[in-house]
Amino acid sequence: MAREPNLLEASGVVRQFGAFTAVNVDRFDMVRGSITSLIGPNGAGKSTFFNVLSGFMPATAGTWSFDGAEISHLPADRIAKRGLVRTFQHTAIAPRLTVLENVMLGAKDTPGESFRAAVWPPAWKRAERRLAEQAMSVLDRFKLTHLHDTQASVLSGGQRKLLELARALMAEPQLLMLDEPMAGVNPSLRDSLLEHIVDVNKRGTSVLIIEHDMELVQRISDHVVCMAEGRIIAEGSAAQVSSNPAVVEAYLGARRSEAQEAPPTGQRSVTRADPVLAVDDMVAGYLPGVDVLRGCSVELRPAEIIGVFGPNGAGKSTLLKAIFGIAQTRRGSVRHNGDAITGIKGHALVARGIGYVPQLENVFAPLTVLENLQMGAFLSPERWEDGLNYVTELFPPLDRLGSKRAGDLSGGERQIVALARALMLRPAVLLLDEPSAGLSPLMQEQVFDFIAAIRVQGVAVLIVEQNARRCLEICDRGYVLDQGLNAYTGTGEELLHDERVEHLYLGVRNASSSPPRAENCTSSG
Amino acid sequence: MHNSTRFQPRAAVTAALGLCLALGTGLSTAVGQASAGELKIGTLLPMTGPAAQFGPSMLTAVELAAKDINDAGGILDSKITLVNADEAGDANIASQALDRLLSQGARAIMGTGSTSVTLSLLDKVVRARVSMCSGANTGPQLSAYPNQGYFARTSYSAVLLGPVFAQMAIEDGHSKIAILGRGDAFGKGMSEAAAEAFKAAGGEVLATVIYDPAQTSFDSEVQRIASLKPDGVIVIGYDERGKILRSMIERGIGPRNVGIYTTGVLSPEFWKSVNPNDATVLDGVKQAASPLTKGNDFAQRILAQKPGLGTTQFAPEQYDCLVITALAMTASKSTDPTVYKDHIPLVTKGDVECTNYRDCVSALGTGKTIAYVGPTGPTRLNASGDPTTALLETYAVDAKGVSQPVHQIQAKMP
Amino acid sequence: MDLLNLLSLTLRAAVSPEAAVLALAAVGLNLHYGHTGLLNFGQAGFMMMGAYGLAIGVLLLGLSFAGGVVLGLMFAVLLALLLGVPTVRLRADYFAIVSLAVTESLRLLFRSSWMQPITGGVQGLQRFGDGFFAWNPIPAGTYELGPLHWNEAQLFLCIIAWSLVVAATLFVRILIASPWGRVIRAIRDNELGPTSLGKPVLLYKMQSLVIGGLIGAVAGVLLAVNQQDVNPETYMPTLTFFAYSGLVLGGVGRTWAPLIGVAIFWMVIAATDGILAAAGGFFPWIGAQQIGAARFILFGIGLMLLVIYRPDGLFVKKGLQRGA
Amino acid sequence: MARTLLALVLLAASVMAVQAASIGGKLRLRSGETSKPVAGVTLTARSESSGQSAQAVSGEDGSFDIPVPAAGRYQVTLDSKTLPRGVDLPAGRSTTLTVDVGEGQRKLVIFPLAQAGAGEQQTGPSAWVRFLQLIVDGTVSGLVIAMAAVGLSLIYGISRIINFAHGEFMTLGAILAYALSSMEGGPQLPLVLAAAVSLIVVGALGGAFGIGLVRPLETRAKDHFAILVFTIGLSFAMRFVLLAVFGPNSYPFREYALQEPIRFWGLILVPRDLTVAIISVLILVALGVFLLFTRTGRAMRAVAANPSLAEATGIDVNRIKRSVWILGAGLAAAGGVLMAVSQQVRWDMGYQMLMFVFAAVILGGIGTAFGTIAGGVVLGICMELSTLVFPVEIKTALAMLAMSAALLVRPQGLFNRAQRVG
Repeated sequence: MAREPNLLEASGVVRQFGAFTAVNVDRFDMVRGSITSLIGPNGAGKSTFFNVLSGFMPATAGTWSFDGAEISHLPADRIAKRGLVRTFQHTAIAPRLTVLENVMLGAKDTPGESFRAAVWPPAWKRAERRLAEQAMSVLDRFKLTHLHDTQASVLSGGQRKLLELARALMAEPQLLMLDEPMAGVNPSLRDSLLEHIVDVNKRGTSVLIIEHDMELVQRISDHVVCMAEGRIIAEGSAAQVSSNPAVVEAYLGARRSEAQEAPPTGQRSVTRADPVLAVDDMVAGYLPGVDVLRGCSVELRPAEIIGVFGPNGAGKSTLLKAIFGIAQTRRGSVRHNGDAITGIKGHALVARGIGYVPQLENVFAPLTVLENLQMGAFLSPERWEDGLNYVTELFPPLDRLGSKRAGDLSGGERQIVALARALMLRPAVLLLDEPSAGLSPLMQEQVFDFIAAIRVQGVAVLIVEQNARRCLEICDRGYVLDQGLNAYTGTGEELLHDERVEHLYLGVRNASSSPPRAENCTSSG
Repeated sequence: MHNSTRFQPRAAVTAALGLCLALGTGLSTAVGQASAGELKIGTLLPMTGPAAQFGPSMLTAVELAAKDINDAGGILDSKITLVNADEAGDANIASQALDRLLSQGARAIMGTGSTSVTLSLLDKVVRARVSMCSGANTGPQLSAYPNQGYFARTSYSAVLLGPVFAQMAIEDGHSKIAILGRGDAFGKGMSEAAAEAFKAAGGEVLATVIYDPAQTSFDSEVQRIASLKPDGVIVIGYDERGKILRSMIERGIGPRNVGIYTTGVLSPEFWKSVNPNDATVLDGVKQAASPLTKGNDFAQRILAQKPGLGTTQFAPEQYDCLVITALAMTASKSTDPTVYKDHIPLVTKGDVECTNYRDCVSALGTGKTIAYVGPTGPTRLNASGDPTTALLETYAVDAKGVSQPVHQIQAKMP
Repeated sequence: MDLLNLLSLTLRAAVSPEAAVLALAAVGLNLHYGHTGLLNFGQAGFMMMGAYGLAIGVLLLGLSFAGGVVLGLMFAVLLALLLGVPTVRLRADYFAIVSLAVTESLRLLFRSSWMQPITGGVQGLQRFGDGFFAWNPIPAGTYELGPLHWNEAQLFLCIIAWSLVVAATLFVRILIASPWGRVIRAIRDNELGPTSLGKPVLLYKMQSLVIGGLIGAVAGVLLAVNQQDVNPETYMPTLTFFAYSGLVLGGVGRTWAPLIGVAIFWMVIAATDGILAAAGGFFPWIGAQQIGAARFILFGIGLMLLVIYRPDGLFVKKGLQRGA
Repeated sequence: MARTLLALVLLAASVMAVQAASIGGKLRLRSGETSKPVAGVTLTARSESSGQSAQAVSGEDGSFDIPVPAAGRYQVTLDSKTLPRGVDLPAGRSTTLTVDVGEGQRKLVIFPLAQAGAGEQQTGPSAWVRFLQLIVDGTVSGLVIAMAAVGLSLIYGISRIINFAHGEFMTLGAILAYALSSMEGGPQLPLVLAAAVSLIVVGALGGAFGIGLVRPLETRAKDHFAILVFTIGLSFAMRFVLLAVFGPNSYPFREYALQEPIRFWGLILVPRDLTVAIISVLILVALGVFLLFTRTGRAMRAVAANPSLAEATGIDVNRIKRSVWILGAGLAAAGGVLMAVSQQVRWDMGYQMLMFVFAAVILGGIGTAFGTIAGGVVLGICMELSTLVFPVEIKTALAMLAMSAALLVRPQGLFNRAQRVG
């Protein structure tokens, strides 16, 4: 009986967090034997969809089947047993086991793993030796053999990804689901990781990847599915999807027709005043030994709007988190009005008049909206009244949200509350991490108009933003990061019409794979 | 499991080796050989743990007894030195402490403070062939234990003391009583014995409520008894009785309108734990216990020996334990437990009655058999070390909170 | 109390049956927490099940000694299911207080007069160990080894107890070295990994809880036989804390930690008791009460220092390389 | 086996006075609160073996004494004709009683008398009143448990640490208050003042402990096991220092010692328990207001919800954590004082309360102050209500088992929002 053409079929899959709908996919099919990539801007619900399919997160509604059998009711380990093995963005390896043991863990139906057999060593000694040899050969393929006897905890970020992939292969899965396999992997390892994925596919394992690096997606994917705001907005070959206007808009924001385009404000003579915030050659990261930022420098002058762009994993968010002491700054310095503030505690920065709105979990869920705003004015309660009027005037919807629990708000409402909270004390410097994520187009307009407005009051704003196009319209200057380094910089106007920005996001790139230097930027229309 | 961590086997092995070497060399001398003229007596009493409030009173009694015995010339011309250990109300710790006392050459063990700890040690005591005597264990379970004479107790078994409460209630003409007992060997045994005796005499026991000693509040139990409107209430417990009596008096089961009968002699300050502002609060509460005013008013001597003692509960009984053991050694002219253990019951039921160690020793000197009657009163221990008779005194608390003796009651067992 | 006597006392404590009982309980805990990550604070409950199973089996049901032991082990399995099914998926510290509270409530039930006909209530049950001592091949008499001396019954019990400890340690070592053990240790480090590879994590955790519980039950049987008495006051949470202290002293997760750690821990407890009692003589103003309390104060402070400066056992300078 | 022993011995343990054998007792007529002696009633004792009988008449104080020639079994009958008018044995009591008299023993017997037709005294309060009474008592003890548990829950909220020494903070608070207010030779301060001082001292100690010892441990030890064992060690150390210093006995406070109970709708409530309940409610409401409406209170809830965001909002997270430790320890001391007022001060009172605190925290949901308070009160009420069906002795055990059953239904606690505790 010819096997089903589709290995994985899902219909009507919904997942909600309170009022916020993270995933709402009507139909999703994955062809057997293919490499399918799942792309989309941050917060599009890719990871949530991934977790629901693999059984690690219960769905609010919907059914999906694997290799013909319905699995939506099965727990995660039973789904994995059927051959659907997934990896994790932050690698779920066992640090206190050796590398070899980690790989051997992957094998299916190992004789010694049932308790009855475990008690009688002869029952599994021989099989264990064969398993070890098999594991060693997998390690050879991944060039980790020399580390087989060391504890997995000593591996670097990239090596951990390789180990997790090797372990997944030991289970000989029918479908391998990879959650951002390339995130945090240094370039030298990326290509070998890529080859392994392709090699696995050749040996008959279908692969579903969540990945941001468009260049990789185009190189290896047979089929690409793009998600935005929980829905699938485009499907097809890599070329079709990357040129699909809906996808480009999801990534870069709507390309405004000429008329709508506001006169670029960027043309004001760039005042050479001292920078209010200067980041110099910063190296930062979270896990020991894994540097996300590998030497990035940014300057922000008073009453200036600076945008920081680049594909996901380029280190945009890490830059803001490093400034605010949430990520570890390992080298380089940060100056505010000339004084060094590297590594200073967050609350001290707020006292110096620097506001910050993180990308995720940027509201206090159990507290009401009003209480969230009061937290914004924590340092000087006497300015509470003035601050409240200021933000409600900026964001009228705040009035009716007053007593609601922040946790029950929709994505857009949360974003507004987070922004308002950071503005309560009218900070001189504002760091915004993807302020437009999850907002309706109308709301996005409002946010960008508002950012342009406060700039006039002398506030310096540093924005990390996916919605590159719309953001560039109001930016004086923009920095484009790629793999933790400054790729190139330019005024808002230059970058708005620069092909490279689009290519960087959507991976359509000319021959050389290294990021283009500022000097050879093409000026094609 | 090849863990490549920095485990230093060398350090572990050298430490263990060093210890063995130190012990191996030159340790052939017999352990704890008592030098001539010094007789070691071990005490295993509850200095910590749930029964911690009785430890100091019992230890002081043993110290007082040792002083009296040494003043009277000691035992077979060697002086008693005490070796103390804490049983902490924990079987493991008590067992380890008992090992220490035995290794230090204790010829007799005074303790323990609770029936459950004694039960957990008896097997070891019998196998180690050492004599143990407790003034606080009242659990009936101990009578049935085949202790081959190595265990004796001067505290009255619940079976003996329980009916005395029934009699006190009957004498006051009560026909419907309730009993509130602590949920341990002491409380349960006494409650059941009292209830049986009262029913046998034709009375009606409205309720026997057993409470959990670790309980923090007793209001609902007292309320249940109050609602049954008894003529009299028997309360069997330790120092939580302060809370219980307060709760009873507040709920109208006061000492005047409803008879209150409780165990042990309440210390002169006990009323403070019921109502620190009113000394007359316990006026009329009746108790039954070993006589305190036997000649030298034993409680004052204990308090003189160690001022600031919270209670003198079980002090008379523990005092008699040591004296009886000493007399048994003197009578059997040997400090070897296997020999003197059989004399322990005999020295309490001989012909000549004597009330202190000095007189008893001189009586023994003239070849007569003696019946020692100490502050606990006559005990006449039987073969399994239980007192068979009890000369009890009933007391009533006066207006100043001091327990005045009323009359004596002779309780007998076969 | 001269020094040699003190040393002989500590050595005697180190090899005493009480130490063996605690060591065996610690072996169970090492499997629970050291290898599986199950923070079980109810090991005293498992010991109680073993002990009461034996006593009830022999005294009430007239079973042989072996029959009583089997009943005790069955009780322990029942407790593991009662405790494990609802709570084994809880976070570690949550599981700790739930296991502590459930076993404490069982202890209070066993102590109540409501269950007195079965469990003997407060006074517990006595005289059920003769079947064990009947198997004693050693002829009567006292046996000397340096300063230590036992009678035939004590010697037999010591030998059986410590050989059980060694057997249990080796059994756990074999288990942990097996593929089953590999999955268990992976669960300890990060549950998501094994789940994503198709391993039924809850089943493994339940199996580990049952095995560790059975080892605890055997420890309970030994404790009961050593005292020929079973009563609820023995199985308070302090028993579990003592076992954990020994385990932490030896280094959680090490194969021989339970044996070495508990032996040293019990020696320290014995030594402090001896030293303090001796010191009592020199400082007359310290009452016996203070001496009794001093020992536990030292135990508490020792535990605090141990956890700060030697989180991975007395013999390891720096900690195990903690995984991210 | 124990039971048979008891019966055998009791038959023999007939309690006897020092003189010749006799059968005696005291006849009293009980009406309402008081009871009067009944004189002039003749009782006869007839020996079963020898058939001889002897008579006696009850004297002025109602007591009678029938001399009996020898030990043995006797039938004692009360001649109901000689009873005064309107006085009779209660329904269902026969006029004869068989007793065994031991050698030279004065055997006591009882003949309860009641006003004829007075019928049984009114029985105890109706089931409904008793049910209500249990709920009242349960609420009082529940509030004390809530006071004890809320501090632990707050500290867990911001530091994910279950502080096993929480009980000892309670005991310390109670002992300090006792030393300042009621101990002889102490400053004899009014209790409220003494309690306030003890709260401040214990709170400061909690703050020092939270920052001085716990924070370095948090950074050093990756997992929480080390910190849990640390608090167990601290619990042992503190508890036995208190024993060494304060001694093993328990003492009540001078004030609120013994009071006339208030009676309404047939319920009985001692003013002391009422004050304890009212103070607890006041403190818990004040805590609620503080957490909901004050700046620092909200900051505490913010830090508990998301520490890194709180830092980025301008809240000095470490300072807030320290103030939560201070607040938690202060609440523990307050719980200790209130517990000591309703019961007594003892060296291990806090340790004994720990089990109830854990049960309340798990029932209500750990980490949320409101969930824990509700959990405590529900636990207190369930414990008291269980005495309707089960014996009093196991109400503690039942409370704990109910708690673990609740976990089956809602692992994160009854009143807590669904959050991942698995």
